[in-house]
This record gives sequence, C-alpha cells and structure tokens, in this order.
Amino acid sequence: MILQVQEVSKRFGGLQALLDVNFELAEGQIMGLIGPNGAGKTTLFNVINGVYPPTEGQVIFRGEKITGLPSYEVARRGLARAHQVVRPLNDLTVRENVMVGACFGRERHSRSSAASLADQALTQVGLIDRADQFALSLNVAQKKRLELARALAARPYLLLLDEVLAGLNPSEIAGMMETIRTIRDQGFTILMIEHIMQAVMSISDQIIVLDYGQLIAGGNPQEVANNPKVIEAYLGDPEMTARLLAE
Amino acid sequence: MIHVLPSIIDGLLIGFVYGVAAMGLTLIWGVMRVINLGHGATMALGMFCTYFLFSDLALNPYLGMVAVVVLSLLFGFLIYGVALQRVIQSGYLSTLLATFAVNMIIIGIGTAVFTTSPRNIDFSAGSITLGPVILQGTRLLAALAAVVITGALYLFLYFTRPGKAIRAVSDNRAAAELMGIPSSHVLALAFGLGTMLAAVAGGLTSTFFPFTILSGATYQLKSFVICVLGGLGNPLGALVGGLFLGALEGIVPTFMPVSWVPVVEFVLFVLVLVVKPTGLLGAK
Amino acid sequence: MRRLGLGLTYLALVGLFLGFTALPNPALAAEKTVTLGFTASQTGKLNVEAIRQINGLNLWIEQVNKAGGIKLPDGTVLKMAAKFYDDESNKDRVQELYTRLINTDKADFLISPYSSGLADAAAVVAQQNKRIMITAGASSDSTHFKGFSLVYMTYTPASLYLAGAVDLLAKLAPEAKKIAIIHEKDKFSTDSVNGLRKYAEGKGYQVVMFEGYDSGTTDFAPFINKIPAGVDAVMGGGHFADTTTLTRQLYEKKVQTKMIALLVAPPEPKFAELGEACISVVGSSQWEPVAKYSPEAAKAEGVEWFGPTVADFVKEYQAKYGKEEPSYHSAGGYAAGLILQKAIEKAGSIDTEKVKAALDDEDMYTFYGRIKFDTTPKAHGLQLGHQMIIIQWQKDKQGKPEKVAVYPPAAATGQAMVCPVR
Amino acid sequence: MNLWRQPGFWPSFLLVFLSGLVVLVLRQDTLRETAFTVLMFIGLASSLNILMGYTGYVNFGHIVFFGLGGYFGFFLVSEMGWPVYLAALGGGVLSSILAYIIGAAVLRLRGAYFALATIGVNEAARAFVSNFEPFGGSTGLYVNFSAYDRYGGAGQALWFTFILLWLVVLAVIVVSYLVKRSRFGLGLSAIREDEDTAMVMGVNAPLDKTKAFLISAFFPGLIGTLYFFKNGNVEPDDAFRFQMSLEILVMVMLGGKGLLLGPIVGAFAYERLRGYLLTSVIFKNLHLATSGLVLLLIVLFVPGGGVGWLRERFPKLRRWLE
Repeated sequence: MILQVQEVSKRFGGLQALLDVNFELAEGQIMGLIGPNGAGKTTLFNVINGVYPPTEGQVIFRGEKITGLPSYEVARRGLARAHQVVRPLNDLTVRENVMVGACFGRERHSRSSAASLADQALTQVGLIDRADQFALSLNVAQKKRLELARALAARPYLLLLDEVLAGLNPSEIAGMMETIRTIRDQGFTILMIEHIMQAVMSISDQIIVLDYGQLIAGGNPQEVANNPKVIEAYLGDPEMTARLLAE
Repeated sequence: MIHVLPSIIDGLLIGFVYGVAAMGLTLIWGVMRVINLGHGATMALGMFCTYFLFSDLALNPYLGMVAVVVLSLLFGFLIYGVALQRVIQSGYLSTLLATFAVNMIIIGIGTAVFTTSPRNIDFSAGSITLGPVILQGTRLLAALAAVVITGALYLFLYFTRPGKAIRAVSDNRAAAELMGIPSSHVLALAFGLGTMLAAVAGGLTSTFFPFTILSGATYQLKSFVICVLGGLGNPLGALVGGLFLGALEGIVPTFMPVSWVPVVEFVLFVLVLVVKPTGLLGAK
Repeated sequence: MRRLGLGLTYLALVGLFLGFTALPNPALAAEKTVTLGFTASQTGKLNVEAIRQINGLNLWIEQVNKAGGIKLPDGTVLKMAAKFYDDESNKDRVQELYTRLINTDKADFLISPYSSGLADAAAVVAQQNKRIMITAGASSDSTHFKGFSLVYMTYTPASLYLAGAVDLLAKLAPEAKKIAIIHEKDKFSTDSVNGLRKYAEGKGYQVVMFEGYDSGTTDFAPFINKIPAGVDAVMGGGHFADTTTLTRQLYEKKVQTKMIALLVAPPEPKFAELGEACISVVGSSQWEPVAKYSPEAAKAEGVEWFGPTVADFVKEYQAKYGKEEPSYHSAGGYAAGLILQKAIEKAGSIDTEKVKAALDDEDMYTFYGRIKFDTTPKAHGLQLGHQMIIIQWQKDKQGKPEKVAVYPPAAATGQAMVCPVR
Repeated sequence: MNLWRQPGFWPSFLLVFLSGLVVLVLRQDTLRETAFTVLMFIGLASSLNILMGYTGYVNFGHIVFFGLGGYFGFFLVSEMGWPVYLAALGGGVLSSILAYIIGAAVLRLRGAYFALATIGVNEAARAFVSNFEPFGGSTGLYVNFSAYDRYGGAGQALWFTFILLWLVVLAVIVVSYLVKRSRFGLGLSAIREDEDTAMVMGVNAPLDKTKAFLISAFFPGLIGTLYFFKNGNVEPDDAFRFQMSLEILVMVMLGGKGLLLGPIVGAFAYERLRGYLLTSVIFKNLHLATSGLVLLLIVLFVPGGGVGWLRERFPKLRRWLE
C-alpha cells in the first residue's frame, strides 16, 4: 500500500470536518475521491499532505508515518499536489514554476537538471510553447495544466489532483483526461478529487465517497455507483446514475 | 511608593489621547488594510492647526477642535484620492510607501514653512489638587475630549448608515462589495475619519506639550504599539490599548529608570504580535 | 590632491611675498581671503542656539574685515570669509559637509556647529583632515579625551557647568542634603550631570534620583512624579526646548524644593516667556552681558587683554541684530573668532602647525573671560581658563521676570533667593 | 555556475566595481565621502533586497542590523582593539546570529504584520542600546584618534575603510546574484509568490526564509562597523534611525525590487537626487517634500521601479537587467 489513512478526524473549532476516515490506496492505481460540496474532500487532502495536522488518526505513506509532518517534508517524501484553485507563482515564468516542483520535490534536482525536467513535464502537459511566459499571463485551462506539470516535475510516488478538470471545456477535459492516463501509465499513483462524474467513473480504478466528513462508501466505480447510500447522499437519482454509467 | 498613584493617573489621562490617535490608525487598517505611515505627520498638522487658531484667531483650543475636525476630514479625503485610491488594491507594500511618501511631503513642506522650532500653546486650564495627586487641567480636558470623541465615533459606527457600511467593509470586504456598498466611498470615508482622529489627537496633545512638525513620529510609533495591543482593526481595542499603554508608562518608571519604558513597550509589542496577533483583547 | 592644493597655495603665497617685497610701494600689500568653514543648524531641533552663535561669529568677521583684516608681519592682509551649510542638526550631514568644506571649499579653519554631539562629529573630520577647529557651543569633556590635537574649546567644559550651583546651594540653604537630577541623555548633558554628581557627592550631598530622558522628550510627568518628597534641589535639564518644557511642568506639578538649577535654557532671554514658572530657576551661563571682565582686572592677574570690552560687544551686537541682548551663545561665537584671530596674529601665518603652536600657547582675557587650553595629550584643547556665571530669574519691580547674576560673588549683581512655595 | 558568463551579472558588478575604481584613481577626499555614502546605501539596499525582493518579506527594520552589528563591530575596535576588518566581520556575524534569533520569532508573521513587527524590533533595539552601559548608553562609543595610527594615520585609514566598503559591496552583489540564480533563490521566489503553495511543493519555507534573513542581515553588520569606524563614534540615534530604514526601502522600490540591478540604481538615484536637492537653491528647503513627491509618483505610476520599467518596456534587454 502506498497510502494508508487510518481513523483520521479533523475538527475546526466546533466544526467536525472529518470523522474517522479510513482507506488504503495501492500503488499504480487511480483513486477517485467524490462527495458533495463541503463534504471535506479538500480538507482530507490538506491533512494528507501536511498543510495541517489531523486532530486524530494517522497517515502512513509508503510505510512511513507522515502524520503532522510539515507539507514540505511530505512533498520531499514523494507526494505532490495540484490545487483546485490554481495558485501559479505569478511573477515567475512557466518554466520556473515547474522547476520549483523539480527542485524541491522528491528527487531534489539542481537548477540546471530541473530545467530539463521542467521542459519534459511541460511537453507532457502541452505547455512547452509557453515556457518563457510569465505564469500570470496564462488562461485558466493553461494554469490547470501548469499545476499538473508542476506536480509531475516533482517525480512523486503519489499525485493528489484536486479538481483539475473543473472549469475546462469538453475538449480541454478530453485532453486532460488523456494526459492523466499517460501519467498513470508511467507508474504514478493518483488520488483525485473530481466533480465531473463521467470523467471520474471512467478513469478511476477505485472510488471513495465522502459525505459530511465521513467515508460512506468505497470500491470500484460500479459498486460505488450502485451503493444506495451514495446515491442518496450524492447522486440523488438512481436512474441518473444508471445513465451515467452507461455513457 | 507614594508617587505610584499620580504616575498612573497621569499615564491614564495621556492614554486617552494616545487611544484616539491609535483609533484612527486601527480604523484605517481595519477597513482598508493600510498601515498609514503618514499618521504622525497628520497629528503634527492637527497640532499646528490648533496652534494657529489659538494664537492668530485667539480661538479656545477646544472650540478650535471643531475646525480641526472639518479640515482634517477633508484633508483625509484628499490624501485618499491622490495617493491611495490608485494603489489600494496593489497590496500593502504599495500603500505603505504611498503613505510614507505623503508623510515625507507633509514633513518636508512643514519644515520649510514652520521651521522646527518648538511651539507652545500658552493655554492653561489650571490644575486640581486631590491629596497627593496634582492634575493639570489641560490633560484632564483632553482626556474628557477623547472620551467624547470616542463616544461620537461609536454612535457613528453603530447607528448611521455610512458607519454601518464602514463596519461591514471592515468585517468582510469582498462580501460587502457583493452586497452593493459603494466600497470606494467607504474607504475614503474611513481614511478621512482616521485622519481626523489623528489630527484631533494631535490638537489635544498640543494643549499641554510643546511640538514641532516632527513631533508626530513618537506618537505614531506609540499608536502602532497600541493598535497591536488592542488588536489591529479594533477601534475599541485601540482605546483600551491606549489606556493600557498610558498606565504602563505610569507604572514602569516606579520600579525602573524611565528610559527603559520604550524597551518594555516595544518588546511587548513584538511579543504580542508574535504570540497573539489579534491583540490582548482579541479572540485567539 | 589636498596636499597638492596646499603646496600650490604655499608656492603662491611665497611667490606673492617675494614679488611684493621686491616692489617699491609697500602700500600694495597682498590681500588674501581666509575661509572659515562651518555648518549651522538653521533647521532642526537646535536652531535657536545655533543661530545666535552664528550671529556672534558673523559680527566678529564683519568687524575684523571692517578694521582692515588681520595684518601678517609679511604685509599680507587676511580678510575673513564665512562658508557655511545648513546641517539640519543631523550628524551625518555634519560629517559630509565638513569634508566638503575642507576639500571642496578649501576652508582654512573650521568653527564647530552648535551642540556637543554635532561638534564631536565635526571634530573627527577636522582631525582626520588636519584642520584646526575651534569649537563653540560645545562643552562635552569627552570630545577632548579622544586624542585630537587640533580641536580647541571655547566653553567651560560640561563637567563644571553646574558646580557653581552646588556651591550656591551650600550658601543659600546650608541644611540642604538631597539632590534630584533629571537630565537629557545626550553627550553634553550626560557629561554635565556626571560632573555635577561627582562634584555634589564630593561636597557631601546625596543624589537621591538620577534619571535621563531622550532628546525631544515633551512629557516629563513620569520623571517629575518620581522626584522623592523633601528633595532640596532639582538639577539637570539639557538643551533649550526640553529644559523649558521641564521647567514649565515642574511648575505645573507644583514641585516643592529649595533650588531648581538647569542647563542651557535659563540664561536665554526667551526663558522669561515662561512667566511665573521661571521665577527662582537657576542656570549657569558661559557669559552674561553683566560680566565684569575688564582690561584692568586682566592686568591685575597678569594676563594679556584682547578684543573689545564687554560693553562694546553688547553695543555692537545690538546695533547689528536689534534689541535683544546677546546671549552666551553669541558671545561664544564671537569669542571663537577672537581665539583664532589672536593665534593667527601671533603665528604670523595661517599655516596649521604654526597656528596650532600659537593656540597651545594662548592665555588671554577677553570680554568673554579668560582663555587657556589644556595642552596635555590626554585632554588636549580642553578649556581651562574660562569660568561659568550663575544666574537666577527673579521678579523685578513690576513683577516681570528678570535675570540676575548671583554667583560667584565677584560677578554677582544681586542676591540669590530660595525657590518660593508654589 | 560560471559567474563570468552571466549577462545579468555584469552590468551590476561593473557599475559598482568601476565607480569604486574611479574614486581610487582620482583620490579626491570629497568624492570619496560621497562615494562612501552611495556605496553604503547600495550595500544596504542590495542586502535588504535579498529578503524583501527575493523572499517578499518587507523588513522595515533592516537598519537594526546596521545598528547592532555596527555597534558590536565598533565595540571590538574601540574597546577590544581589534583591527577594523576583523571587527567588521565580527559585526556581520553578530548581525546574522541576531537575525536568527529575531527571525525565529517574527518570520512566523506575514505581510503587514511582519512589517509592523520589524518596526517594533528596531525601536526596541534602539531603546535597549541607549540604556546598555557596555555600549556607552545613550552617549555611545568613540575610538581614540590613535586607533587610526595602525592604518598609517587618519587620512590613510579613511581610504582603507573605503576600500573595505567597496569590497563588501562587491561581495553583496556577488552573493545576491548567486542567491538569485541558485536553487535556494528559486525557493525564495516561490515563497514570495505564495508561501503555502511553495511549502506544498517541497520548499522548506521556515528554514529558507531564515537563511535569507541571515544573509540579508550579515552585510549591514559589516557596513555598519565600517561606517561608524569612519565616523569615529557611534550613538543610538545614529545607529537605529527609522528614517534611514525607510530610505533604504525606498531605494529598493525606486530601482525595482527583486532585481540585482534595482537596488544599485535605486540607491544611486536616491542619493544623488537628495544631494542635488540639498544643494540646489530652489529645492534646498523643499528637498524632503520633493523626494516624497518622487516616491509617490513611482509608487503610483511605476510600481516596478526604474529597472523593472526598462525590463517591461524593452524585453530584449531582460537578460542584461536581472
């Protein structure tokens, strides 16, 4: 198992954001994390990669306890993340943005080797033409790709993707899906939060469902889609689910 | 230890005036996220304004304060329009430097026009003796004026439409804008009010301390300390912080040399910032 | 470059000298302008005192030039010219400007800016560049403990400023024991009160409070509140602005004591504007218009007299600058000029080394008092000859504040009084 | 990295190198004094730039390291009799140690809160030193004039100090450039743009910004020692002048923050402008107001500073104007 999340809870003041979350992720898989808005998905990501420590519970990454480690330590151990709200380093060029990932990620490249790694990652996400532009000048879709490239350049064991498809148009989504598949084929393990059901169902090996901070279901896409609890909490309408799966 | 009491009372009286100055600073911060480095210079202008009204027009300094209020409010709008409006969205460094530039301009012109010879408002309101405590009339009146001004500010902020708008923006700027409060007017008003409070505090100070155009710098630093003690952005906290600082200035000298007071003040300032940036009063 | 410049000046001087001695007509004496460089605080916190000092110096320059300049034995006539900048009472500016005065404006001699801190900063530059500097308006002893050899002091050193006040206290209130000292924390005031403390304790007084305030302080309540009850004298202060405020607040706070003796401000005519608050306040002055120095007295002591009499100085000063009597700052400015004039005349040259030798030798009486310098390497240039006059503000017949010289008895124009009940 | 092949390095280095060289060749005292001030501000502004420009932490108390380091270095010269170059090094090291301690506390704050805290640190330091007797309290320390003798007299000592300052400023330029072009520098840029994201990407922000703070504080300590040694004395009010701290900041903004050339151009322009205003007949009394107006115009209309504006205007020049 590359990632084990054990009985993780997170409380903010009076708000119970996560409660007793347990799951495991095997190497080389794509796992989808779904759930309604405010279910605690991004919070779970934040706990996993050390933005804040869990109130209770453990996170084990590649057999090592990483609970409570600061996020840069987690990143060094081979866990990279692309944010839901894009956060490019505006005053740096696109290439420099990606180099940060390569320099400070798992392999800790020197500046010159990071540059070539960055170009590789940019080629892979199709942004190489813009390498010398300032990140500020990119459009939303390009910024999403930049997020992905930055995470990739860190050469992580595990990628956390937080809604990389949100805000993209259908053709962009198709392109991005393709990119994610190639990434998986290169041996990266992926944990992704996604709202676009069709996409997450088709790409994931495993899916877990979060509702009000609790894990209510887990399994392959088929199982999850047919789980009544999930349907009740999230998908709402069984017919709709059937239609989705059929597509 | 007989001198503790007069010391604390003197400190508290001056603390009210400190508090008014700090309220101006904290109001501006709360609403605009601007640290106004021109605050001290504005205070000095308030001092000069009161001085000239008193010496040239023979206007009682407390009556003169009304003129100071009007003039400084307008002056605040002017500064906002000229120096801040354009950069208000560009982050704190730009606004810091813009207000610092305003500070330089005021001090520069002030030095050229008024020179830096100390001036004195030769106004005495007598003094009251209560046992071991001798209270100077001017300080007592200044403290009283400070209370009145705080009360007026409170009424304004809580019971008038523009006042409520200011509070709304202070609490959450993005949300207030969504709800259609004309933010830019509110910002100008907040800056005007902040400037006014500074000028009034300066005017009150000038009734008992001599001053030059450079005098504001000390009070500006004290205002920073007070704002942080009381919680940045919290006007009531600023008043309490002012009293706290005043009392501190009264108490500390009773057991160590007076010259150590600033060391205590600024160390406390940094500690509060680091340990409890919401201020001594603020929620964690 | 400077060496070269000096060398060229030399050559030129020598050339002129040879040229003119060869000429049959001695009336065509060579005229040379001697540049006096200094900075003055026209702005900044010390401008009141500084401007008076400059007035005194300028009066001297005017008079020397009107009298036809300083004539050297070789027939050269030296005319004085001032070159000055505003130092804004700022030390950085002082150092930058003195370097400029020496190297760019080619000042031959330097006069210090007003106040010990600024003079100290300027002295370093003067010494580094090997120029003679007469300090006026500066009385820190410590400036002269730094190994300078070209810096000469006009004022009585700070450490002796209030010694006379202590002596006066002993005479006025023999039972007095306790002294509270509140002083500005600058160089001059710190030197003064350290000297005062040592002197007072040596005389058996007890210093029950010793506190310093930052320059620019306006609120003295914390200090005044700390004055223990039953103190016999409050002493200290600093410069004009802060000391005036301190005096006012001492009055407003009804501090009861036998004597209030403060630095710098009391001798100032403007001090009278404090009205009731200034009554009985004692100060020490480098000089007062009522001073009794005279050529006869000098002769009695066997010391040479130089320059105008006290009455002439006061008259000329008032003629030039209006009604106000000259203060000791003005007198100090003028005296600095006299010190230099005497030395140049004696040296017969403006060469630094020669003038320095003449200054080391100088011992004279002027309207300003006696002038003599310490020449030991340890405290070179420290003023040894000059003495302070103690003054007190009292009410005249109309009830207006009036300045009276009260000590030493030889200079006194009236009797000292104990601080009245407030 | 081979510095000699970097186009962004040369203009800055040569500018400082040549201006120092010109002064040494001409050997004029007045010119040296002016150059000393300008070089000093270049050094201070460039070192501030490491924290402010590269890392995004706006330090209003940069002068505290100039003051404390300078005080300590001066103490080593005047009380312990150290030679000035060793004492300067001592001042620099002390500054860095203090930066480590102060940084541990205040670097946890961000944005305006950090800026405010640095103001407090400066004032606390000034108040403390003016009460601290080993450093001479409020009247400060001075060197006996004979201290200059070991350098061949005062005149020579001033030249010697100037050369030391020149070397220090050249070192600031080299270090600034190396930091900027290094992996560490890339991490600092990431912190500047978005500290949380930088951390998620693996940048050890707490450590890296502390390192930047240490480096940034080292040079003012050196420069302070040299400056006070040149002056012959040091006093609290000279050492911790808040106004000077702000001026350094203005210089960085004037030239362009985050750029190697920015603070150099900014310091030079600001100093020369002030020098001009102070001696000009018309502006003499209004020099402060005029400087303020210039600053306001820059903030309002050219926020990237002079060099930043050039970079934007002429993209081709970018590789030269780092």
